[in-house]
Amino acid sequence: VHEPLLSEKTEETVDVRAESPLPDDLTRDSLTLPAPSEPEIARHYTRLSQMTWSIDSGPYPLGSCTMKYNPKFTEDVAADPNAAVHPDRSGRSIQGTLGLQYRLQEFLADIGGMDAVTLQPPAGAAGELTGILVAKAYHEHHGNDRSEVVVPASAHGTNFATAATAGYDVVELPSGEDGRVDVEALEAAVGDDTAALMLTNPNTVGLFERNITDIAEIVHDAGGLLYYDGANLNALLGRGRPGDMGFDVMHYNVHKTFATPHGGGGPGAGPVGVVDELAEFLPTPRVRKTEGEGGYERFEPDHTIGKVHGFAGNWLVLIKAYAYIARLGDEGLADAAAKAVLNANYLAERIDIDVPYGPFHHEFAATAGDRDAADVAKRMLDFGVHPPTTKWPEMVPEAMLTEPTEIEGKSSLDDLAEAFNLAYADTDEALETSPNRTAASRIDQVGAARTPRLSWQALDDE
Amino acid sequence: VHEPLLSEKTEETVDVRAESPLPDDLTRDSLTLPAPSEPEIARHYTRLSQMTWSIDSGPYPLGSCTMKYNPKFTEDVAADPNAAVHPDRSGRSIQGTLGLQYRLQEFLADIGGMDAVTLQPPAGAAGELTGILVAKAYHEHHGNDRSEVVVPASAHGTNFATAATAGYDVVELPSGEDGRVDVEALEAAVGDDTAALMLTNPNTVGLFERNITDIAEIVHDAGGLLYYDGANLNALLGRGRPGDMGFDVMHYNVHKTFATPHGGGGPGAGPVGVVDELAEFLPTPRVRKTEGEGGYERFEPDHTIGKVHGFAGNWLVLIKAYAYIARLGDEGLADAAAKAVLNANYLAERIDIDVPYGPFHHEFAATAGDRDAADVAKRMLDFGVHPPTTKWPEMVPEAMLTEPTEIEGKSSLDDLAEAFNLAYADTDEALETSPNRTAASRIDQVGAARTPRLSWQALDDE
Amino acid sequence: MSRADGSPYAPHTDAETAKMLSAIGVDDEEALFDIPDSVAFDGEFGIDSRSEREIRAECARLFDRNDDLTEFLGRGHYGHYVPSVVDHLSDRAEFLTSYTQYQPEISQGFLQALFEYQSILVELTGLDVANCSMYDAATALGEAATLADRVRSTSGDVVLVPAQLREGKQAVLENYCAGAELTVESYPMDDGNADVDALAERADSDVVMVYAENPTVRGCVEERLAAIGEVADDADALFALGSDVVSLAVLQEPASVGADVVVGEAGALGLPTAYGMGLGIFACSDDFIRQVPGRLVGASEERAPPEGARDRGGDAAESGGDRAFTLTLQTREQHIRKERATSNICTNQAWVALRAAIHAATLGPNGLVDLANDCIREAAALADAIDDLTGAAAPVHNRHHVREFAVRVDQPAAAVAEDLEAEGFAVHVIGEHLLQVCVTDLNAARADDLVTTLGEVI
Amino acid sequence: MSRADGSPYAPHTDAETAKMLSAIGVDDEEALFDIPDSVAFDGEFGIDSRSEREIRAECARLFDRNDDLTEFLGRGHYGHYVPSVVDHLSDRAEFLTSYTQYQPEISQGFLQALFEYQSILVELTGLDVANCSMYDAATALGEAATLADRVRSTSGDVVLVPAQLREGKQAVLENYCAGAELTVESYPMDDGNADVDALAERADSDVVMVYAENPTVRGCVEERLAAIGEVADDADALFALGSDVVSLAVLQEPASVGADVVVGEAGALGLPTAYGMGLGIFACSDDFIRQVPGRLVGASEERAPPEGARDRGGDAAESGGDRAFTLTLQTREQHIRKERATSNICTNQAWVALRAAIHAATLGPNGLVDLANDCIREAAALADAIDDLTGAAAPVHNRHHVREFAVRVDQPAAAVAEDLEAEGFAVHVIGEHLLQVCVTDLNAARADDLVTTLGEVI
Repeated sequence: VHEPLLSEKTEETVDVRAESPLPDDLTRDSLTLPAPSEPEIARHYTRLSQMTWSIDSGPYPLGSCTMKYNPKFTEDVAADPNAAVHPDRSGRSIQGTLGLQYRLQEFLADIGGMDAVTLQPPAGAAGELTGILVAKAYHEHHGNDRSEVVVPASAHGTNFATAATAGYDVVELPSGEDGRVDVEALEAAVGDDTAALMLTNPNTVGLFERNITDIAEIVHDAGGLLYYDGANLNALLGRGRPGDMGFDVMHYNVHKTFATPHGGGGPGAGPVGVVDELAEFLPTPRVRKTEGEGGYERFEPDHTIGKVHGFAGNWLVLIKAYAYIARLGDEGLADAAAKAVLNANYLAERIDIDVPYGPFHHEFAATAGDRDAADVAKRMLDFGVHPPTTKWPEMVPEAMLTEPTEIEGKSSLDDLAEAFNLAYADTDEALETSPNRTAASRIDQVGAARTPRLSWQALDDE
Repeated sequence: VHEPLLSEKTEETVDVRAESPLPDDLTRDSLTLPAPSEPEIARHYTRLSQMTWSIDSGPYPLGSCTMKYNPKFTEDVAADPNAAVHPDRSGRSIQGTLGLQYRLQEFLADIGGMDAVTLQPPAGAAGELTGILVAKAYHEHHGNDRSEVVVPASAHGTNFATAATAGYDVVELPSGEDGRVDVEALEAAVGDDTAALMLTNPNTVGLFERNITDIAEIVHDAGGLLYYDGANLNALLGRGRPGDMGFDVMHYNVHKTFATPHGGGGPGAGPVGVVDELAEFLPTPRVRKTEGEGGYERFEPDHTIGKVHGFAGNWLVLIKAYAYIARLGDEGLADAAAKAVLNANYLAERIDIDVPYGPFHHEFAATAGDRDAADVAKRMLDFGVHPPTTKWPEMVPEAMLTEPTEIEGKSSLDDLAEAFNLAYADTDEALETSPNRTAASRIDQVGAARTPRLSWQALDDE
Repeated sequence: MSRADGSPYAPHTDAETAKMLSAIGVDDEEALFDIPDSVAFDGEFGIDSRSEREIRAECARLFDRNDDLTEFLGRGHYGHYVPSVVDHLSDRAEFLTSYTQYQPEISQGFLQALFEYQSILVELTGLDVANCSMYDAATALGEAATLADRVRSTSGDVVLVPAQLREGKQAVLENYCAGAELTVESYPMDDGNADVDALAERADSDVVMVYAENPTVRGCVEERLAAIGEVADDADALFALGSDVVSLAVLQEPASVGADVVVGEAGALGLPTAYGMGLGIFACSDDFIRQVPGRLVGASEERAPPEGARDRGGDAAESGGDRAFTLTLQTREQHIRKERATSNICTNQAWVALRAAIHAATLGPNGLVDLANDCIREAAALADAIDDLTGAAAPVHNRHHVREFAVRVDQPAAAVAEDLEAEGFAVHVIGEHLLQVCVTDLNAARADDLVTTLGEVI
Repeated sequence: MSRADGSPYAPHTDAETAKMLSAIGVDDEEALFDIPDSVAFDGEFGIDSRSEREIRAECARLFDRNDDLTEFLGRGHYGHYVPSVVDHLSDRAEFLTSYTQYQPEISQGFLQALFEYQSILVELTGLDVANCSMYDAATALGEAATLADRVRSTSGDVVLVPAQLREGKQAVLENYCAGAELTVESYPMDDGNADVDALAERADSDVVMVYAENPTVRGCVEERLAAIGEVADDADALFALGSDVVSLAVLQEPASVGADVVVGEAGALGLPTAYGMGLGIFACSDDFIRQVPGRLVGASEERAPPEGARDRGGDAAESGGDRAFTLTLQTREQHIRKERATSNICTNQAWVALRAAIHAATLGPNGLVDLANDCIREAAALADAIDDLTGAAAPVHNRHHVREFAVRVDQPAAAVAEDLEAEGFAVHVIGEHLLQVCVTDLNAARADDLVTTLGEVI
């Protein structure tokens, strides 16, 4: 199975200057690009699509990625031609768009237990950055010069990178023996320099931070803020709200929790919710109801951090999130969390691989022990499923971080468990030489990085 | 590669009477059907789709089927919510729909050289039946009781079946040595009983009936009508019109000539065009311009045959045909024919298999000689292409009737030729045991017909 | 562009065209056409090529000329909400742009989908066999008559149909019957149902088929189906029952009342309102399995691969003996049997059948039964509300109704319908003082408005 | 239903749930939650579950409240006609519903598509490397500044940007710069272009990056790019050039004028007008290959399969050594390098990049150049027509323009814009007496109407 590059099929070179309305010194000389016909394009991308695993292909239990079914109707809602407006339109001329923004802000605030929400951040990491910038603006506004953000060792790598991007020093907090935050270590770590603690809850092995109230108190007492990483919010829908746990600021991953499609890497959206005290620092503009008229208007928060996206973020994605939340409603949201947790626990029960920590919620980190987790994963590909996230988090040796989500049924989980068990029990040789039943066999990733070839031009140069 | 039946995944039984608003004696007892969730449905049909060859998968050179690329934008045109109207709407309230019907009638009349067109027949065979019923009504109206329809031996089986369905006896006309109509045999075959001669031109091995003027004269002189089977119209677009050749009535296969998608077997549409003398017999209603107002109205032809479809035919398909014709315009239509003929001739040149008749146009019938054409076709599947139509028409021994259409480029045709040549040159054993690289290996079709199992209920009963 | 103006879907560059012409040995494409000058076309159609953007805009403008009415229309063509997933899955190019499954080894997916569609119809009808589609209910009825003609050795040639029958359906039936030299006759109705006594009186040895509908064209549930079946049986005639895919979920199972053939519409699932485009049901008992018109998908097996096949690699080399699907009993069909075929149909409504099957799957049996029950309840409620108006009575027939019912108005029905249209509602006119109104999930929310408006215009 | 009300996308029947609970050894789902009572939520959000039909209707009603204006709006977000094939192919579930390609063996298709997207950007920019997307032009610019901070060993911390810059873009840049302790300063403009002399004067060793745009936010073609590049070079600062994917097809190739980094928008291809949703370009020279933010797809090979692998069957067993694609240079990224990553970005705009690549393929180089030239010609024509009006002058800057240009009006610009809006047109207000107007293939047919209306309201 192999599809030639578009450039290998047909290329044309255009003499740009021949018909340019511009003087020659302002134009390029020529442009060379593929020039396929529409039938060729249709076949090219149809074939490429068939060489791509997706949630509509089968189980996709990537821990911490929350790959769940993306309801088709949300696509149709987002494709409404009346929604296709320019961001510089006057607020009065796009009351529908502002209205939906407002409603989604409200939904998210309710679900997170937050007081105010911005929809602007275009992805989860952008949401993190927004949240930390808001925290920073808050501290600066109150004359506090704080230089550190505390991050548990088991946290998503993005937390570290985000804190650094915002200009903070990162203080890494070792995990406790039970896989959760070590409260004593936390007490030692926080202080006058602490701007915030970034926390995922349930954490990255699915454990709820039982001492969350103590944690919040410690951070708050030190003058810091508590940041909630929304990556694992799916486990808490309707069961617990970050705002009720003492979190001051959080982001939502709509492509995880609210089932917007991940598109092979994006676009996502990372709305940020905050408690009242932080609302005046949120990005501009926000949307509120007008007084009295039943309309909506944009406004600039008093001490806004400015902007984190050139316009209004990934709006088409946000529409889908709205439609999803409206479809589920209170009961559906709570049931999604319940079934996600049920599925993770059932699958863990069914596999022959140790799961060191518990009680976990929506995901668990099995340990492949003396097997190479990445090799086990490759062998799983041969059994027609997508494997879990491997070798992370590091607190679990040869981790296989698994999150089936609520969309798998019992028989699907049984099949998935069988794939785990067959792969785990296979010979070393079989593991190392797998996969064999996939479109491509094992790919040399070391070589790819050693000699980067990042374009067809680079291939031509060889 | 195997996907369970929906019924094997999940079934539920409903007690219909439990909540019925009807008395028990008017209802059924229970209903048992699959009850999959939407994610399960999405995966089921996504997998099934991936086990299905299509024009977007690669070459599909089925002779006489004219499988060409279906432009995607035509789908969007047909999906216009304003086009979704009920057929019993008053004409005055659906001027847009009537307007498009009218325009398409005009397009088709121009292209075929016909005077009047009905869009009602829902497929090519329905168009044939409509055309023959119109011819019959014409003869009856003029007091002629004619009992026979003449059909060349090389014609599509549908012609024979259609004539029989309309109540005619079929007179089969043997082919001449050059593969065309034997004019002397035709003279002998037609007479007072001849209602019509049904002709495909170019015929089913791609040969133009050079004596078409003589043929028309012979049929007309005998008082018969000349019917044009539109299956091969793609070869003539902008190059020749049935109306100019003496044909009195014709059908158009919009899913062949005008690139509407074939949908795995349908829906198609088979509009029928006629010369003036036959217009008053066309199905009701037709659409015409209103006098003076720039509007459109339905009307019933004076001596209409009535209806051939319960409503207005496969309207969504017809919209796509309109969009396709408008996209190509005069030059595009003529070029489609030119490239279709070019491709057929080039491919025939490139394959190592004899092509007994010529000069052919958009399709050719190669002869596999002492190889089994069906086996060669199966082996071609292993080389990633769809094979041609095999073992038909019968005038060519072990025929491989091949129609690449205009959408294949040179390199695609070269690949296709290679598949022909590799398969044709392979061993008997390789042919008989092929295909081997497909989702399923050779399927037992004899067994399927001997013991019909036509539903999952039938499988359960085993 | 190095590609001359022409078909945007032909990929040939001028250089490629030249190479291909040279390989063939001719100077230009014209040389490949063997059309005598006397009949060659050198005129113009006058059709200007437009861009897809322009055509989309043009058609959007045109369809925008259709008035935006809330339709309370049915009589054989029904609008129900079609879940988005139906569009998204059926629009996958592999389904939409494939041909009939002549090479089953690379068409297993569509074949299985059609097999599943057939199975759903088998469950709904209780009959043994369902084909994988006819064009619509009307043509399916026509084919039922020709089947009756083939399988019934009665001396006669009469097809009996209800006096209340959709006009278009009757017209289509008559065309099929004319070819088979059958005569269509109507039997009388009794308050919206078949007048079974009158039918029994008429049904003699002339009759090859008795056709009844449940629900009828006026939406009435037919209450004496078994009796109709007996009448047909006694006359040695085929009993053909017309229904639709939603009603079948709750009404008496056709097999249980003696139906030999079930025809009707399945487009109420999967198809949006489509100007009458349909999906014809054709189901029958095993007795007629080799007389069925249209295509049938059957289960079969892969042939066991011989030794050595594995050396050529590929998935299939591993298997053999696995269940697989294929078009079957093709000797009934016109491409093999020519004028002795069971029908001339080849291209059918396969893709619409796929859509209906997907829609049925989204509903499941519960959802389908709920939908049918809603059709019954909503019709009763709307009829009640209209009946409360002065100058209108509904339902005209004292029967249970599915989706639709007749309404008697004191004023001329055509004028009332015209007034309603001016107010944004479309209803049927079926008699001088008779309207027909159809309510489904798509328009139920506007039912109160219809009643209010009707009250104002009568 | 035997499935309790809950998520419609969780397939569990009650019976299955019971079996699963039993296998785990708990009585109910609640027992699996380890949330202390003190922080457990037992309230309600008050969100009623609605059917998909209801939600579609609700949102359609809501969006219908948006006025139907013809937009002559640009300034970084552009509407061009997106061919249908882009929707149909990119909406295929395999593309739309896949995750980042962590398992390349089953993600070759999307990886290849992104590799091709990168290649198109390499061709358009002339630079060696393009990543497979940033969020938008503004965040890409922010990332360019942090890259400059990492790779330039100047003593300073100043990022120089044009005085005329989209406000949102400047605000985003400032947020990225604040984290890196960089300062953003503006250099003056000279009739819509950079004032290169003033820029040269300002550019000293404090400067880590000089940013220029071509075209500028006011649509002006920047005429002295090479000179700006030299200024940056002389200051040992990074030269970052902003552009958009359509303009790049005809304007000077960034590599040829010394650009070190190209940022900008590629969403003008593939994305419809989407309330500002974008597709950030990030391209640079090989020198910075290990400093690039975001994901990179590289070509590699399949490892040769060992003997014996064939026994396990499958396609892949036959191959080995074939070209294959994979995400690469991941040690730059946050999930490996944490706080020392080149950026915190992970989820990007991959699917939008796919759409842009498909759109580019439908155009080919000829179509893309034609589109860009039309943007230039239409802008000139519209400016001319507006200039003919009494009370308006256009273009304000005596430069060549792409798509858009500033218009000076005698009356207050805000009032003029409001009047235009009332007549169905949207334009930008960029100064007390300054409007900005953007013309593309989507609104060009209404350009004459805009001129007429503008003439009436001023």
